[in-house]
Amino acid sequence: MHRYSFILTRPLQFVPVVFGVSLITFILVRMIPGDPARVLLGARATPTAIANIRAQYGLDEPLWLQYVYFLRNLAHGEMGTSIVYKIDVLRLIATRIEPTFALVLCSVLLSILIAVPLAALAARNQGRPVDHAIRIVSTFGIGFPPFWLGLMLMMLLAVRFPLFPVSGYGDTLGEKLLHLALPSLTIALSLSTVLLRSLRAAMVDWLKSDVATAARARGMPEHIVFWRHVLPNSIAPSINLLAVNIGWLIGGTVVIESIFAVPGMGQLLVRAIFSRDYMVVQGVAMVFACATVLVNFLADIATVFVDPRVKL
Amino acid sequence: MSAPALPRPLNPTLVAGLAIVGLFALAALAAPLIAPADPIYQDAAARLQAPSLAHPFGTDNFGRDILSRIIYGARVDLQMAVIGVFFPLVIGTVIGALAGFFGGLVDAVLMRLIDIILAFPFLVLMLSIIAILGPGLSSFYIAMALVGWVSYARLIRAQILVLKNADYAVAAVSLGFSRSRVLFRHLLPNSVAGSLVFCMSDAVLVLLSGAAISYLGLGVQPPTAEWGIMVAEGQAFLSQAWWITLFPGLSIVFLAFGFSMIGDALGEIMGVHE
Amino acid sequence: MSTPTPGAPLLSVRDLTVVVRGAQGQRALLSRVSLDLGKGEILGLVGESGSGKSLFCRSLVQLLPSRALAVTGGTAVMAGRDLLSLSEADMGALRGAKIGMIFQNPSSHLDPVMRVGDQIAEGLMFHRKLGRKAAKAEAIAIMTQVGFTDPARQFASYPHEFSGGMRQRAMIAVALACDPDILIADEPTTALDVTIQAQILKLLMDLRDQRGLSIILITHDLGVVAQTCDRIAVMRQGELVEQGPKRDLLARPQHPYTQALIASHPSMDEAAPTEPPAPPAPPRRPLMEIDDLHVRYPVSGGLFGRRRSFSAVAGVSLRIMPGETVGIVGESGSGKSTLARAMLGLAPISDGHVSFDGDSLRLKRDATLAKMRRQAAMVFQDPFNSLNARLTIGETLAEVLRVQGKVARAAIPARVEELLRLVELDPGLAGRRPRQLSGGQCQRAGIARALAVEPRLIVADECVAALDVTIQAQIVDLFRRLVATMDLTLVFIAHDLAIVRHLCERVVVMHHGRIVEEGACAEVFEHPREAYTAALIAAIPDIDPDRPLHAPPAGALTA
Amino acid sequence: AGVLTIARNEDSTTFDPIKSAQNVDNWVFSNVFDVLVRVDATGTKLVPGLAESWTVSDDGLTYTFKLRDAKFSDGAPVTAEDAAFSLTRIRDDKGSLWSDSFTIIDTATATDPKTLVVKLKSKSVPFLSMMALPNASVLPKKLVEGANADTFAENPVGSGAFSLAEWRRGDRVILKKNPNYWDADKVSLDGVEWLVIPDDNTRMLKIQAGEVDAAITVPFSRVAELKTNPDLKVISDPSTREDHMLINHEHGPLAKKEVREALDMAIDKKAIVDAATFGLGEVAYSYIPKGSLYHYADNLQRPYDPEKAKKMLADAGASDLTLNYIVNAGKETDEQIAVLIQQQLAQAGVTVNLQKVDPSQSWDMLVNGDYDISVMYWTNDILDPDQKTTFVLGHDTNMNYMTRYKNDEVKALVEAARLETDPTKREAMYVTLQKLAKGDVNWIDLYYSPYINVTRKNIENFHQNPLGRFFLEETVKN
Ligand SMILES: Nc1ncnc2c1ncn2[C@@H]1O[C@H](COP(=O)(O)OP(=O)(O)OP(=O)(O)O)[C@@H](O)[C@H]1O
Ligand SMILES: Nc1ncnc2c1ncn2[C@@H]1O[C@H](COP(=O)(O)OP(=O)(O)OP(=O)(O)O)[C@@H](O)[C@H]1O
Ligand SMILES: [Mg+2]
Ligand SMILES: [Mg+2]
Repeated sequence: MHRYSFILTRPLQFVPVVFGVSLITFILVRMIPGDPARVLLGARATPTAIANIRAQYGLDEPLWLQYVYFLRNLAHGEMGTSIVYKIDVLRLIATRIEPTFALVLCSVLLSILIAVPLAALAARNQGRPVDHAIRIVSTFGIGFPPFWLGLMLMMLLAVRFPLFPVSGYGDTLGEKLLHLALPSLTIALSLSTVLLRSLRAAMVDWLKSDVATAARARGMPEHIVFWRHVLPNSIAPSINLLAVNIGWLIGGTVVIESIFAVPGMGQLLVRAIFSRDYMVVQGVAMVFACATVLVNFLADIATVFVDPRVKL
Repeated sequence: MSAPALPRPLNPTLVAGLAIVGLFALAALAAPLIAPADPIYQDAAARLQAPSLAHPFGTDNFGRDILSRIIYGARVDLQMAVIGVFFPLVIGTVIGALAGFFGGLVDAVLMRLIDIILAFPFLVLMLSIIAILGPGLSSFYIAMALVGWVSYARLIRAQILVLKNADYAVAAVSLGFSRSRVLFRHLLPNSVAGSLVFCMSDAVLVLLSGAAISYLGLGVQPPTAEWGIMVAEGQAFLSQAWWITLFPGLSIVFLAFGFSMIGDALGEIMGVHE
Repeated sequence: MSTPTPGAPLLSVRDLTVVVRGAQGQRALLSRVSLDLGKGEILGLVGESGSGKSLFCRSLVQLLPSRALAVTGGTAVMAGRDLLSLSEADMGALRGAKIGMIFQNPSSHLDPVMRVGDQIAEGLMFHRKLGRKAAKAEAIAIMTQVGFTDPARQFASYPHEFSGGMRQRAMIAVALACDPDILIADEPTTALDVTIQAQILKLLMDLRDQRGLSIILITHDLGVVAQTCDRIAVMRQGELVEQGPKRDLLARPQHPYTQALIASHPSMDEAAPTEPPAPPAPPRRPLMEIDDLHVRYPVSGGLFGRRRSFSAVAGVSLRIMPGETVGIVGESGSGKSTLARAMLGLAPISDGHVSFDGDSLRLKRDATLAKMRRQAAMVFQDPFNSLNARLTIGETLAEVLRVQGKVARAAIPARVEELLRLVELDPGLAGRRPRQLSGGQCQRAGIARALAVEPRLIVADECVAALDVTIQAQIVDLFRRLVATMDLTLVFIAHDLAIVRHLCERVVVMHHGRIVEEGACAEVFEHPREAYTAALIAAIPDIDPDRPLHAPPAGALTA
Repeated sequence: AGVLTIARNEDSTTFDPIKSAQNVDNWVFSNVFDVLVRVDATGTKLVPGLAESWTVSDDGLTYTFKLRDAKFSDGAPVTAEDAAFSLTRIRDDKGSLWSDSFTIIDTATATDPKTLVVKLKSKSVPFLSMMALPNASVLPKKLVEGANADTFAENPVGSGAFSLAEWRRGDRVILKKNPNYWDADKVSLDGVEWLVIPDDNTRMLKIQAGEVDAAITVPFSRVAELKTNPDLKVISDPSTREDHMLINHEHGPLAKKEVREALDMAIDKKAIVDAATFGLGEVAYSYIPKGSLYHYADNLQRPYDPEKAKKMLADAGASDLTLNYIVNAGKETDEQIAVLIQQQLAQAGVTVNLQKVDPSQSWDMLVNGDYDISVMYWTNDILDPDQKTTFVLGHDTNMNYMTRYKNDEVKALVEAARLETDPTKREAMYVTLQKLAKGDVNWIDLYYSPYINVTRKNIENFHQNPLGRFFLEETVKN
């Protein structure tokens, strides 16, 4: 059916996006003043040592030529070598990719678990104290700096009441989940408020809608009206919102990663930017870009399945 | 039958939101008058003092008065919220409107650009720009503007795409109105409601981005008092001196609360959720 | 099911009162409405827009549209129980099972993300405790009954895949699923063209005959009432002003409002304007010349986006002389509005030529458009959406005057007032925005805006549909006057053939994007050459109850 | 017995010793690899490492090392061949960050499996100290040679007390006891895990929660609080860290010695010690830190006197001095000090504009001379003062550590001190250097600070020498 034909054609749009991201990253990071060689050598750097390193990593070539090399490497499935870690960038990223994506995934699931029931509760009690309470709490949730929230959770749930480990990442699936609990909760507390507000607004509208009235008119009790008609209709707009937020999250977990010492890509990226490890910045940026594009693509697919009217 | 226009009762959410934001704005304006102390004066004798009559919100590790720093911080943070939203709003609106209205190649190019920026890790851009231009408010604004416009452009473009085929737009064309008149007088005013609501929550996001940047050490120049940096720096003293982080943290939360309420109210008034 | 004793009504409403609580206290929207509904009876509820017809029906099932509204008095007794005082749970058991409801606008009442069949089966599973399979079988049976041609397939369709007529039928199927005793049908045909309207009305009558269903039918079309109802109740400003058997009421209306209503109803039988057609003027250059016009819209293609297109207008040729009045009729979707827009350069022309006053839109596009914008104006079909919701009516008109520059700046306010008077609008409304006006008022504002251009040509698309018959008549008079005194050329598009017949000299009949018949009005309506035209004419419900309705075959629904 | 878990703020970057110049790496290298000559726990003496003994020829050009019987973790013996290879490699390898420092080596040859002879191109007294650099560790030639260097960095084999079991990048480095270590009997721990926990608060909470045995780089602000915790031990070890204020001698009035002197007097170092180190540091008065070799304890200390400073500035015609202060972003203490100095200098009438920049960029600005003042720190890599002295006073290519300080007498003395073999004479030369530098105000010494680490109560012998080496082979977990 051609409703789904975009599943085949849309991935072609990845190409210009990923290319664009690579070009912008390339230019941007090289515009940052500061020299990777000097960062590497630290206080004892001498001009000859610096020149030596620059030559070794091809940093003394003209910029355009460096980009050509980069593209050529990319065509061979390589992304160059990290100046700081001295290993292949792709291998380096491979070691850090899982924690970040596990973190994002857990956070998103947790947000949904928090947001949907609360939004439902608020919408179904619109204007009553429960609704006001949920809205006020959720508005507060948006305003807390995540690093503060994270630290509070850590002090409460890891030190005062040692339910979860303070930080880090585990070996086994169970351990990993246990370690991700607090960071995910921190992210979820702010992400869910965004979701909650949009869901609640949509639900309130749909509860008042003709569709709900029609369902009531055929005798459906309120819980059926809600779960079978209002909820599915309210979800569609939130999917897009969620996708955009996941996009932000993918590139923005660094603060949480560094607070909870999650060995993910966000931390790698920030260190790479600070130490001008160009190839790593480049590589991580492209992985993030691909992930974001993929998430949006999945969101599109989800929207098409949730809302039969949508064509892409 | 035409019902007489009822005088609309003032929206209580809007009033409350405006009151909160207004309060902070007032504090910012009157900072030199109401702040009990110099926000950057360090008093070695008064380090890490708990809230007291002399220092209602306590002092930090330099002996600076936190209440005064919060009051002066309101200047910076309100400015951040306003400017951090204003430029993205304006740029995004114009770009989104042009893309939606003219369609074709203009639209295709701008949409790809939007895709790229959306896929671009925000942090790379933010940190790079701050690194290129040096930490400080103007780098922050530039970074916010470079990224932030995308959301607005998408919102506006989607609206314009729908509205440009609306009957009243076609009607305007049929009456010989110029393109710019159709776009700016008829289409745009009808498309901005969603953006205006969004910009209220965006203001909060801007403040939080600022705080995150401070956490990474690239916040405003010291010794400027700014809430995000106060929270970030106060972290070190969390267990000894909770007041260093709590009060600026609450300030962000309350301002965010005010903005959200205005946003909610605007949404209700302008009928965004229909 | 026990048959009620003859004479005892199935539903008996007494003194129903509904109020709205606002900032300045209570205002009654329904005051002491009393009426009865017998078994197997069709009761027509008519009245002006906003008179409380929908509200009345919704109160019966306790589904008031807003929390600000409340029933403050009265009873509605059905099988010994007062519907108005039932608990939510008891009411829930009754809704759908005993009282079925068809809502005014089916598109918005069907759940867009749920399959149509499931929406029908939902009630069956809940009220009759049927299993999934049994409910599906039953739903398909009902769908067959309401005229779906391929119910097994259509069961799995989503509402948006249906045409307006099919959605209306789906709504009916939902309402009838649990075999209720009473069906409340709120304007079930307003949005539809006459042929589909006829099919649906026929269906309702058949159901009444088969099931002994009692129906409350709300409409503002007296023709519909005359054709279908047994009894008529007339509402005005929240009160029931008159009720009685159909024939009595139509023949001897008592209340002045009812009398006015019946008097303004345009009838196909009335002769065209009495004055003889003007002697043929010396041949002049046609004002508008359309030659083999095609308008195609892209439709999303197959798996790899192969472009396909749909011809909304497919090869139309038409000449319109200065001073002429041309009517365009045809079923919904036949391309009337598209033709109108293409004529004025507002829809993309895929093929063919449009010339205005001798200049081709294809060859000299900019110049012709510039001329056209100053000499031609359009009244849009949708009165509400064609006005900018953020501008007041006065601002809208003033802007046109300013841009067109035909009136001195200082004279603009006076001219705005004059325009409003011309379309029978109170100039005091100039400060109102569209949302604060009724549909009819918006429509008149749209006409005023077209007149502001002082055009030589007006293309009026469905410009009186939302108006009360009385005001309809006034607008038609206005057009007639303008044509006669100002040499205006008029292209008048309408569903309502009677009005076209009254107003136009020439009529063009469209079908599937083509002109199927064309000629002098009297000629075409008296002696339609095409079967299609004949069907259109036959489908018009007449106010005379003794002229039975001709419904086209149900197969047309699948189109 | 047991595995010691240590929380630190950064991950290792590599396990190829010649390719890193960072403390995070060195501190782990010295657990895994071994060097010919070690620095003892006090940081003032060289003691035998893989080399049991050594002799220096009279002309000071030939060093002969006698290697002990030691094995790599894979069981292969450590030979003089390996040592010679490692020294040549750090000098010649393209990826070596240390070639500059080792070009002094002319040849390194194994005359027999246990004897290494190193010939220098010219005389250099600090050379032996250089042998103690973890970067000059002895690596197994067979495994490193040729194209194997990259794979070696992934699976390093050394002769240290521990060997690498697993490296979960970004998370932890897992070391296990090396049974083949020559002194393995003394090693009590079964293994060591170096965990990465970048956030200071988290690291402290982690040890408070008992999830790690030790946490290093404790923020000074947390010491008082941690000390009250009965489960923890706060350990303070002397370090060679010295924080100082760089002055760009080429910028306007700063070229005048009087102006620099005035600045020195306008800064209240005690206040800085109190604010930045919570009293844990000590006011600095010489570029050679307290506790280091040849530190001059009686060096001049200019009193804090903002009034006098103001007057001196006026006399020097610099009464409305405005200085551009480069602050390293991201380091909280740096920002705090900056704000404090800004306020202190204001009292002497000096306007200070703070310019916060990303640390990687500040290097460039300092090198290019785009600054007036800036606060930096230095920790010694080697025990000998020559390295730092050369960088700071020896007029090397770094413009005397970006200060652009010029004094030919000092320069000559730096050269001479490097060649002086008599320790007493050498000490006298370094005392003179310290006096001269102080007199010229080449920069402003601010404070010395200790290494502060914290362990759980059950950990014993967890300490660092002033050069930063952890003696984990002595650490005990009860
Ligand atoms: N939610 C509401 N709040 C206040 N007044 C309302 C509300 N809904 C309807 N009304 C008012 O109730 C009156 C009756 O409305 P109702 O919908 O019953 O009219 P109607 O006869 O069905 O008209 P139409 O023919 O246009 O459908 C109108 O005057 C309308 O303005
Ligand atoms: N923008 C468009 N894109 C695709 N199809 C369109 C578009 N506009 C109109 N159509 C299709 O063209 C056909 C003719 O539409 P048009 O509006 O001209 O009908 P109409 O005769 O005015 O009908 P009605 O009486 O309902 O107003 C319809 O099938 C419609 O779906
Ligand atoms: Mg109605
Ligand atoms: Mg139409």
